[in-house]
Amino acid sequence: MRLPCPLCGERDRREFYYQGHATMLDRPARDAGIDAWDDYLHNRDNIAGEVEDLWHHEAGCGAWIKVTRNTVTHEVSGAKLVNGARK
Amino acid sequence: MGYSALKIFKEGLFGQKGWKPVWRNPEPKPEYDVIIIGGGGHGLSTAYYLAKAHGITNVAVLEKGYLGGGNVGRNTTIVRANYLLPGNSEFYSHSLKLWEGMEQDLNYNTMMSQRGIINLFHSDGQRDAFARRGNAMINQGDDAILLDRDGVKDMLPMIDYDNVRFPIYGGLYHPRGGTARHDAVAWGYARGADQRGVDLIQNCEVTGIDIEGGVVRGVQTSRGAIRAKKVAIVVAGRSGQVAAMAGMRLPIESHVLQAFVTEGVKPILDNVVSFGMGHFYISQSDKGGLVFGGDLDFYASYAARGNLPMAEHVTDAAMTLMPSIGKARVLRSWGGIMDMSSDGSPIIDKTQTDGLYLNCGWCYGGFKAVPGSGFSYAHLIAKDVHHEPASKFRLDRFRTGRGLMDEEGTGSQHNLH
Amino acid sequence: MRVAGKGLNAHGAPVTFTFDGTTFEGREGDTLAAALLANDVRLVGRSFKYHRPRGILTAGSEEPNALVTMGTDAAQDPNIRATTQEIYDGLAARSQNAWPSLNRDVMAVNDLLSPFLSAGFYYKTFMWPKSFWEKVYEPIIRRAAGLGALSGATNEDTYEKAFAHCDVLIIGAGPAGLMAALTAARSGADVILADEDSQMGGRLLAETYDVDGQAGADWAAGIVEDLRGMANVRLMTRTTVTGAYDQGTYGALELVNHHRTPNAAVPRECFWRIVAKRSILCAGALERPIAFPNNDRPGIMTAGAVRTYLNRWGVAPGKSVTVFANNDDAHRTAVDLVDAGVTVAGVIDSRADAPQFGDYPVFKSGLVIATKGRLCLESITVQHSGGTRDIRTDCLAMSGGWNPTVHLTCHMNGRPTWDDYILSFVPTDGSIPGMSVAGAASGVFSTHGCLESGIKIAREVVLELGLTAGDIDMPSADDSAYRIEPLWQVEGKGRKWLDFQNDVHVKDINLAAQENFRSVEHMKRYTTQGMATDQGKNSNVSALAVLADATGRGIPETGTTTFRPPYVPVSIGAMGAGAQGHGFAPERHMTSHHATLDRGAPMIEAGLWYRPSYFPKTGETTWLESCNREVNMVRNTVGICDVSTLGKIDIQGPDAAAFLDFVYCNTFLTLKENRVRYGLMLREDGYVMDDGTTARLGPNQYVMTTTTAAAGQVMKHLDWVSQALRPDLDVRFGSVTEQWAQFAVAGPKSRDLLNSILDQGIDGESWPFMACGDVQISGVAGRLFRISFSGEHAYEIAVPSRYGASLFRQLCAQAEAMGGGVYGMEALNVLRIEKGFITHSEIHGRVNAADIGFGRMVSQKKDCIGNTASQRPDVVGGEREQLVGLKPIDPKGKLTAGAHLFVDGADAVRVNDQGYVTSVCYSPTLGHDLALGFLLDGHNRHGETVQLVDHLRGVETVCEVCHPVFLDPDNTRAKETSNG
Amino acid sequence: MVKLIANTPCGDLLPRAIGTVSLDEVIVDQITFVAPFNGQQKAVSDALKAAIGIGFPAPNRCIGTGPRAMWCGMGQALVMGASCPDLAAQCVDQSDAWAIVKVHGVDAAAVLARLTPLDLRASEFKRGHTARTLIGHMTGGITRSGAQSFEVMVMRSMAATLVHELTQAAENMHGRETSLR
Repeated sequence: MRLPCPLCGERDRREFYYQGHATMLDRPARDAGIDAWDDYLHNRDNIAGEVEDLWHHEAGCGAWIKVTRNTVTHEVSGAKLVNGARK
Repeated sequence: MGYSALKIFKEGLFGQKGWKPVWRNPEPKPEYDVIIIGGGGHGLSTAYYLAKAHGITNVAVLEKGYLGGGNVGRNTTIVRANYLLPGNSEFYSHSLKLWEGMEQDLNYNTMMSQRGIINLFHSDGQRDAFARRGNAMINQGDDAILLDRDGVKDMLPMIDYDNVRFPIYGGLYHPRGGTARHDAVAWGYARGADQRGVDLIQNCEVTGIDIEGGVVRGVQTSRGAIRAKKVAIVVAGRSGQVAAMAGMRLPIESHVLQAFVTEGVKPILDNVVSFGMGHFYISQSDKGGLVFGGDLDFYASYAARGNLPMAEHVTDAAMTLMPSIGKARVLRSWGGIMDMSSDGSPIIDKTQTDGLYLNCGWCYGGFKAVPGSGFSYAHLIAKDVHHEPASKFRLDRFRTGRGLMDEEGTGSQHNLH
Repeated sequence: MRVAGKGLNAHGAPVTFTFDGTTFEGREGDTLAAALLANDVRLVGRSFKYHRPRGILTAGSEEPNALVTMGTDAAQDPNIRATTQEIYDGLAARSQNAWPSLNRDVMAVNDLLSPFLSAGFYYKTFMWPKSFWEKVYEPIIRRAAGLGALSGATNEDTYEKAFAHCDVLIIGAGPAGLMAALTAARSGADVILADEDSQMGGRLLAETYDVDGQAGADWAAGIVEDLRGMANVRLMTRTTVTGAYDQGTYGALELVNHHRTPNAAVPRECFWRIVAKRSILCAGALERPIAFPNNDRPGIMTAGAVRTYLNRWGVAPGKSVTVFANNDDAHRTAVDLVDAGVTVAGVIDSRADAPQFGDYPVFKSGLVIATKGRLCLESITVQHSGGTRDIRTDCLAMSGGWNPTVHLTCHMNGRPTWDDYILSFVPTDGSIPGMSVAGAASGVFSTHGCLESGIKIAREVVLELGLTAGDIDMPSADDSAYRIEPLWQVEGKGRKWLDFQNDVHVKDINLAAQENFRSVEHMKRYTTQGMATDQGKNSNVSALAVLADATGRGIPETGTTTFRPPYVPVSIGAMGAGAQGHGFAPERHMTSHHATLDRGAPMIEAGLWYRPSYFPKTGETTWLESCNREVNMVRNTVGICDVSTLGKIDIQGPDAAAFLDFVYCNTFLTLKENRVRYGLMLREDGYVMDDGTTARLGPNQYVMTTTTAAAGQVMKHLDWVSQALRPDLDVRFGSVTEQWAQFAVAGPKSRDLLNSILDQGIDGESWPFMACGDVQISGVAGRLFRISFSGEHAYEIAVPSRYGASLFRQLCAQAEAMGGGVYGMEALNVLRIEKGFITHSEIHGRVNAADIGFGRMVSQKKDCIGNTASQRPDVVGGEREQLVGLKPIDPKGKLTAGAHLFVDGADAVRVNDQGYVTSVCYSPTLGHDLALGFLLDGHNRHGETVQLVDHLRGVETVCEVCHPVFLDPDNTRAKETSNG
Repeated sequence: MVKLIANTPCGDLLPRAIGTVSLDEVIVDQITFVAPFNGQQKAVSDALKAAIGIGFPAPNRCIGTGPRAMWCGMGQALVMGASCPDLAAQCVDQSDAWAIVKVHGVDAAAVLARLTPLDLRASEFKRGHTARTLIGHMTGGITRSGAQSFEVMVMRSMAATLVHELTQAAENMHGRETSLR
């Protein structure tokens, strides 16, 4: 498996750490309530198909990236920096 | 039809003509008392215990593929009751007891082999953590023995004690743990359920769950609508999608776990061994293949296949721990879809919909739970009360934080358990 | 038997080898199978279940029967395919799965019992009495099962792994692969051409076809030479592509040194990870046997294999050969044999319109209905349009047709498509992204068709890569049609074998169907069909046809099982190359590593680091003696300890303090310059992630320390917070763990010691507890932190790593001169337990700040990671296990880590469980054991007694629950300010 | 009075020559980790150019022949072989943090291909290219310094492992080649 790091180009999966679904980017406000936090921390849509998920180019540039990937075929159709301002 | 050595002898003399189908191929009826979605190990054992323990036989198991085709058909067959935390301890303890009587109960040889499991540890800190676990096992009434380095050496001479990157300090030995013939477990429960009148319906995919006014009414399937008083979801890796049919979002992320088997070799390893520094575990099947596995591939996946980095990580661990198996050849690798829950422990619970039940979150440890899960789930479905040993597998624990069972101590990230 | 003048290696030098102790001579270039057949050795193995005598079936890696063991002791290598193993002088091979000998194998008694050992019989018996499975049945079954044996000795061979990258990977170097490689290479693409064989050419090496007017093998050699001369082509022989993975990654196994005398200096095998933009599968096809009664006797082989032995190695596998087939192709075997002067006793062709291509008898509408010969084929019984007759023959070449080698196309769950013309499965387009299929693997069987398809597919591929495909001349070659009629099984008395190794025969499949194991997966799992070392390469298609027949379905509806990686078995040694011994994980060495070893300290692993356990002094016989001395030394004089392994992260920027406030649950905005503060980091789920100190070195500069174990995790976490959650904060950070060598200087004389080495002395006023700042040591800029993990008046001094070893030696020497010395991890652990300081033994992932008594540290004046989740009432409140200290009521009482806690007098069972012990030490300072642990509602139970129970070690000790800080609760030692 | 003596990361483990490949430790006196603050990348680059003649490098590039600036991660570079001016950036001394080994020779790329998943083909990874990647199980950097030369850097504490792994890979290559003779 290879992932297209927006900074480093296509790299072997073994350079990356996987965190989970990109909903982790939508951190609720501190006072959003227990349900919102429960949903954020635990619940997932678990789509069989195209998803956006979060990877860290840990053994590479250190960027967190959002990868568009199919969970059934493992096809990767793109990746973006979570923080596009730095290079 | 009962199985016995005598029966085998007779059939051998008469050309095997007398063997009957192990299960029927029934057409779905319009309505059942209970529909079980999922014909894997847990679904089949649930059906069996509904019929056997509760006399509920107007039951259908709906399987989208073939019976036993999910994780029960693709795991590394390890059976154990070596849990640390209350909630898990009593459940797996009960499940192991069911394993111990399974073959006679089912009249089917599932080849449950209590060959013992050894979890190796590689530092003082790991030893202390395993000691805590071992004591918890004994507190529960199960068995555990703390082996020192020499104790491990006596049992596992093939390990490299002199040059391994992380030296062997000792191991936690669980003599009653072992392995079983995984397919046979599914078939044994299927046969037992079928004999008691349960309809096992293969190639029948559930496409919708009918709910009216907060009450479940039945399911839509690839073979038409079927009504039911109660519907029980037990679909492992597909839990997220089936629950979504009932409007639920689960604390589950589905991941791929690979497993491996080598060509057959003569007996070299008598126990199940797990390496504490690299997520690697191994046993030898009765056919001679070394069956081993390791960690998840770590990315969400429904592909039931993995990639090389984790495969290599696992073989790397094999080579540092027991380089004497370097010349065994990996014959086949495969993957299963693991319903990773947010604390690494399972869910057996009712849902917000009356008559709809949920059983999921077994992560990569569902096989050993097959009898216990079916037993407790059947109890919940039949009586609408939790079976005591599974009473902590509640869905709301994630929301409240009360009663989390995070055995690995890795927190709410699904793939780290 | 050799045929004079035949074979590509007709002039090969003689090679001497042994099989089962008998010395034979072969020729350079022979496989072991070829050399054995040349010496008329027919019986080479025993089957798995019934121990039936078996001979060589094929001429490739798909061989199910001719598996041998080579080498002895650590070099012992089981299950080697004789059909691919090249011979070399001194090669010694042994048969396996037979005892006492291959000729007389006592386990062959299984074959006599076979009426009772039908498919899945073991599921129906061996259940009584209950205890007999583990004690009696299973050990017998295990001993009988298995093929070859591992020696049990630690591996001594070298294996390696490597990566390769290319534009086009071509898998298989037969006619299609060679043309594809040439086409792609001439277009300028980077090409890797990988082939399993020692020689490229594929079937061209085994056939008598001409290509472009030359012998096929010669033509192939010419193309290979052309390719070898091109800088953009990499030729990989003896390399089998074993798996197709995501995004164009392929696994491949290269047998680097199997064909020569073993030599530890040369890798035995290499496992390749090949990354290719495109691949072309040109893996050819595999011939399938026919299921007729007793079709497994030694001497019965596939027709293509007979041709291979004849044409490539000049070996006739029999003196009087018969052929049994349902297709035209197998007739080539008869033609080639006749041309070579070998007797062909007849071609039995199941078709009524069987052709006649040469001077040999043809039996139309012919079937082989019986065979004879115990250890080698002697005769067959043929039923044909003219009646029934026996034919004496010692070699039967059978062909049920050819199956395209679709396996790799199935590795991503692709299902092959049934093709009625060739009566087999062909790859389904798009099964592997980026992979195209050419030649016989795509169902094109003529040489012309293969060559043409290689060019055509490669042209398409290079165009997709944006390259210009050059003109390639299409060589002239045979283009005969492939004609075949279905023939899956032959009725008759006797077992019709499908899976030769696993002893699965037609009746087993029928029994599975009868018992309603009708799904192809059920059939496979019930009968073990296709689960042997060839993974069904020889038998799956036929078995499917039999199942289809038994269940009244067509073959396509019956479906297929899934081919999964690896295509050929890959040794654990190759896939795990480099990991043996210490290669599994990098080793991290502190700058004091050598000095520490010089002092005789045993090293222990701390994550990837090596740290000293203790420093034994002359006369000390146990670790505890050394540890106690080191603890006393720190408490009374001064001790030195290398603490460089702690993670150190330099954090800078206008928003650095705000960033710290967001990742730590306590407040850092108020931390003054040149001061250090303890920080507690939570996970977002509210539980403790890590702890450490953070020093403010300048207005906007901080250095955070992490625990050794969590350094990597924390760095990743900071990246996450900075990039994903708080990009608004202007902050940057970088690891300085490796830049600084850092040493604890701890004990009442620590300041004195420092003042003996610092260029400018320090005093208690300017360097109070939790101060930090720059210092100079012989002109070198260092840093000093007045922090304490021992509870003593203590510092940590840091210098750039290049000076670490030097400073360590001088600190140690200085400390020793003052009556102190160096201490290791054991003493460090005692010192911190005495003070109730926590480590990851306590913050094990399931505790929150309140559990460890730091509940009030979670500032509610700000948001931080984990803040909200940590405040859930059920997390904070409720009955939770809380950190306590434990000391034995009887000072001699023993405490053990991992023990559980119970109310005194209660049964030590789960329902009474009140907590557990995390850390234990013997305290030389207090003179008894101490423990930290977690106890239900522990904060409110100081002074109570509890029973500590460790079933595993047989320990039961009554303890007093106390505050976790056992020593100097007011921290007066650490805060010492006097200058004395 | 104490006297501090400096050691290099690889110490007496290097140099080594195995087959066609030589392994030599690269000593860089001064290495500064530079990470421009928000919006300061251009200003930092300009200031660097003014001070030492080279700007902030683009991702995966290493610029300069005397003093060098080597990209080493998102928004991060190492200024090597020169003192770093005051910059609107985090500047951290990492002079002692890295073990750097030059791998040189006909088989240099083949040796590294045994350790790194990085595509080292000359067409893809040219002189002046640098990459953060894996070397064996270690995180590190690889920079092409010539047609047959690479600089490999890992954390200082892993120097012994780096030398061991490079040596083993080179010995494997050498073993293959000598066995062909």
